[in-house]
Amino acid sequence: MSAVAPAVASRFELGMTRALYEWWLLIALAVVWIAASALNLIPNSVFPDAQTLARATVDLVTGKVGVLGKLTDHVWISFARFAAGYSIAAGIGILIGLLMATSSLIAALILPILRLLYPIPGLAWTPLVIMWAGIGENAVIVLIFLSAVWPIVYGAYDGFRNIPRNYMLVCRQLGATWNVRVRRVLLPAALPMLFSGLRLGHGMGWRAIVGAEMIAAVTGVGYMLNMGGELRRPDVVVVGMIVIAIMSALLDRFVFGTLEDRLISRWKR
Amino acid sequence: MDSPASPPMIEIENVTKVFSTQDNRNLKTIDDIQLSIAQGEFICLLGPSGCGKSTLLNLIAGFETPSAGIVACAGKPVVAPGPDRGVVFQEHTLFEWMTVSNNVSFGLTCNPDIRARFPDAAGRTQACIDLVGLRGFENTFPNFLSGGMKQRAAIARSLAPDPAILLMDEPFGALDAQTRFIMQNELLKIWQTTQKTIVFVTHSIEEAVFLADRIVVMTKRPARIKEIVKLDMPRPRNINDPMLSDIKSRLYDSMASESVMI
Amino acid sequence: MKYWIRRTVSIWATVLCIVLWQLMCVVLSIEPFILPSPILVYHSLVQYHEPIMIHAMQTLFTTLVGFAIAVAFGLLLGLAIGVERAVYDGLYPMMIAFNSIPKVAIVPLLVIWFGIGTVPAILTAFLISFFPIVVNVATGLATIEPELQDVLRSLGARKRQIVMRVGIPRSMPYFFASLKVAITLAFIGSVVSESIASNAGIGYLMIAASARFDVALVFAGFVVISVMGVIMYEVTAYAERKFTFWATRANDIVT
Amino acid sequence: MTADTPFIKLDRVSLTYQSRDSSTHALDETDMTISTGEFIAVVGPSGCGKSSLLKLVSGLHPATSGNVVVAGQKVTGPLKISGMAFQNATLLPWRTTLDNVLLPLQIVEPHASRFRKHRDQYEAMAMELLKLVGLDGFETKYPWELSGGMQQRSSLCRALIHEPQMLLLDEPFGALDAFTREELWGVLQKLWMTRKPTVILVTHDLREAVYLSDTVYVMSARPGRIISKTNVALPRPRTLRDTFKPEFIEMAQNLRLQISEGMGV
Repeated sequence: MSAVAPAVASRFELGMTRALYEWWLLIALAVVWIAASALNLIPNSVFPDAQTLARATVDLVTGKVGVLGKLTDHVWISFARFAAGYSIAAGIGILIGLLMATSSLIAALILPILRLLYPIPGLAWTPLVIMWAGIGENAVIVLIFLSAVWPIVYGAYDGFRNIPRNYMLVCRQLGATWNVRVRRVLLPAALPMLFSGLRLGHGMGWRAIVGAEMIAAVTGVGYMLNMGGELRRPDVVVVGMIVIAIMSALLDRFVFGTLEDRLISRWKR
Repeated sequence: MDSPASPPMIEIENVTKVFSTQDNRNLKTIDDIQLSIAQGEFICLLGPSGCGKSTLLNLIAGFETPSAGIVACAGKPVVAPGPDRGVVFQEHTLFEWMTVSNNVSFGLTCNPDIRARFPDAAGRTQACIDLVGLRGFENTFPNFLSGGMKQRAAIARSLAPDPAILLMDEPFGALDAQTRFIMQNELLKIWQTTQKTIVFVTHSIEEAVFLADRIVVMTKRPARIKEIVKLDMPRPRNINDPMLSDIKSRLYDSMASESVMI
Repeated sequence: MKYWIRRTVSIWATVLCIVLWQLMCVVLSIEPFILPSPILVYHSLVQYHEPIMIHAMQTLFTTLVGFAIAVAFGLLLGLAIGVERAVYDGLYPMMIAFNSIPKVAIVPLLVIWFGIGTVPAILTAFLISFFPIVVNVATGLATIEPELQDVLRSLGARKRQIVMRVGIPRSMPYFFASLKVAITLAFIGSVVSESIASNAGIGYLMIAASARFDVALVFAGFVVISVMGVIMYEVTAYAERKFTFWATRANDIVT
Repeated sequence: MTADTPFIKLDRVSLTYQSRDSSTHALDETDMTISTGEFIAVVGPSGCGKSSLLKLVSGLHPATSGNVVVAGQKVTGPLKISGMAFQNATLLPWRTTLDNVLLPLQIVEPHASRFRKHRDQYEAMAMELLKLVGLDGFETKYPWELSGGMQQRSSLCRALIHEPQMLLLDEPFGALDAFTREELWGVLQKLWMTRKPTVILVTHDLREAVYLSDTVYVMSARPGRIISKTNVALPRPRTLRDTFKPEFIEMAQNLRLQISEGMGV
């Protein structure tokens, strides 16, 4: 790159070079896949080629594959279920974490149970939840809750527990009111860990939703994906996988990423 | 001990502090300390690490209560922490999520009584920031400041509610030698401008000799007063002063007998 | 005495929970198809111990095979990524993308390729558990203190020597810490895969039992899962303590 | 005290670090001449390029312009005749103290190829060094079983085990408390007086610099430049009591003033 080139062009070039450098494997794989599709080297019963995948996407979006319904409907349903289960998990998780951090007695009572339940995969609850809540909305929401709540509890507990003692001493010395202590000191001080718990819980909940819909629902992206498998349609399965990956990445990047930039990255190094 | 001319600002009378440990043993950290500190005096508490200097400071601040004896400030016994006694710690002092100016104004806005006392909180905040030499960094977050600047901000915050007493717990202990020297000079300037009474905990002989009116040397745990060294030299002090080197030599021997070498 | 109580507090808490559960079932006379009492669950365990054993062995087998592949693959990939910058650059975006796909979503594809049964379960266990191993091994290699590298380079050490003498031993605590996570994930992977697409294994057993509304057997499956999970975790935790006892800085290890 | 032939010579050396979107001018046109067996200290404000100097002399980083000559040869890559120690002891936690000290011998030639056969001999060498720094009896302990001061002692042994001609120290005692630090000055002085390597010590602590070195160089704030050179003519071995003598204090005070001027305060 020449030093006299205008800054804009050189930055663009630099960006392109870097992207190429960092994404070479992905780009290479995509090229191989497209080339193999063009030469009809991949049997569609094993992995969809480019044309099939594109057609499947269009068909699913427009709802042409009758039994499978419309992709957009599934996306919305999955999203709504996730929002419901996750909000409950966030509310209850933060509350429990806060209670544990404020009282060592509560912590001593809850921690052993938490240690016991945390390692149990959210989806292992599926058979039980199906029996209690039946197949459908409630079961999926409960399963998302059960998957997402544990890291949130731990995040809140760690966040509120690890507030440096000096912060509280400063508050006492300056005579800060209870309201000021909670709003301006305790919450912001706990926020980084609390937030990382929420973010981890988001990932866990999102992973659970697919499995939960596969087993315990008749709508949603997970259900569509499972049906794709049963209908022996690799193209449908792959579309489902891509949609899920995009949804989760979008939520993580845009919702949590933005919140983190706004609330934490400004001051935390 | 010679009695100060004006009535004492801080009076520590036969104070003992005993902590009970987890296995129900009693640990005496401070043993029968008697000390009175005059208004406007600069006192350094000097002693080996973990000897109970900080406990004594916490007793004055009101974070701890004595097991026996009385601590009084401005004639009133200390029962709780209060804005009349500003505290500066070694670390974790600034609220990371607040800018410098929000940190400094925190003490002026955190309860209604204080808010009534300082109607012009913004002006007072700016004055304190200027005093510690942080003008231009009002909107910077603490994590983007150097160690020395962080401590400047912490000093400004504790000065904001205009306390009569400043309690400092090894405030420059985490800074490098150069910065520490600059900060010591800065602190003396602030002390001379504001006329506060300062109690400063340190384990550095050099620091104590450079700063203090009186150095209170403490024994290892349980802390007692080993000796009190009075320094009359004017400031800024010249480290070349042969008087100072004699005192340093003496303090070194005094301290060495109290610490366990590795 | 006190120390002894503290060490065993989680056992006591578990016992307490079971007793409370039993009392609750008896006092409130809860219907067994809603919540069976611990005694009923125990009876179910005894009654069905033979099929439970067979299914548990199946799950153990798929988990361990998947885990073994993940360890071998994860270790190699982690070393490659940690040592070679170009491999890191090329693989990292793809790993991030891969990690954001819930692994369960791959099960239907695996079923299309390999049919229902053992292979998808093993592959799910593998796919779900290799990621933390890779990340940890690479982290251990990539975070060698720059000063230490200076010391070694000033002695004329070649890259291979730095990796062998420092990099690999240094990444071992990270590796063993990741095994604890990976074994749990592998176990999750095989159970979940069994629940969706298998005719054997504890996951399948529980789904089958719930279809027959045999609540006690579902709970029995739950108990078996917990016990197996705890045992596998403890074995890897033991290996960690044994092989990397010198790593006291446990808290800077990525999990 | 020192021989006449210059062992290290810096001739108008500049160093600029180039990163993706910025460049840092760390050293500017620096000249230095260090004799064989001399103990020099470099002091200056934080981030003034003191550590860069060590990287140049050790050959870990090439100069942007100018020449670095060590032992009569132009430096183009790592020299293998230097030992290094840093503020962070960087001992390997899976090796005992003895094995940590032996590490350089497993890497540097000609020792590396002979190491297995002559292990006993090398261990005896290491034990001798450990004894010199007062660590005999701790050779089978792991680094995490040692205090900070002891770790730093082992780090010094590791830096010296292959009998380097040159010892490069980057604030080696910066993380220790005052008492331990002052005790280790004595240890380092003893090591230097027995082994006589050429030492470059980078430090913040002016008393440390005066206590230990023959010559103290003061560097200016970034870009670093040598702004003064002070000979310390105090007799050896020096003791802590010497640090309270007027000539010692005066020297430290002068250095402090020079640094303040270099910072533009």
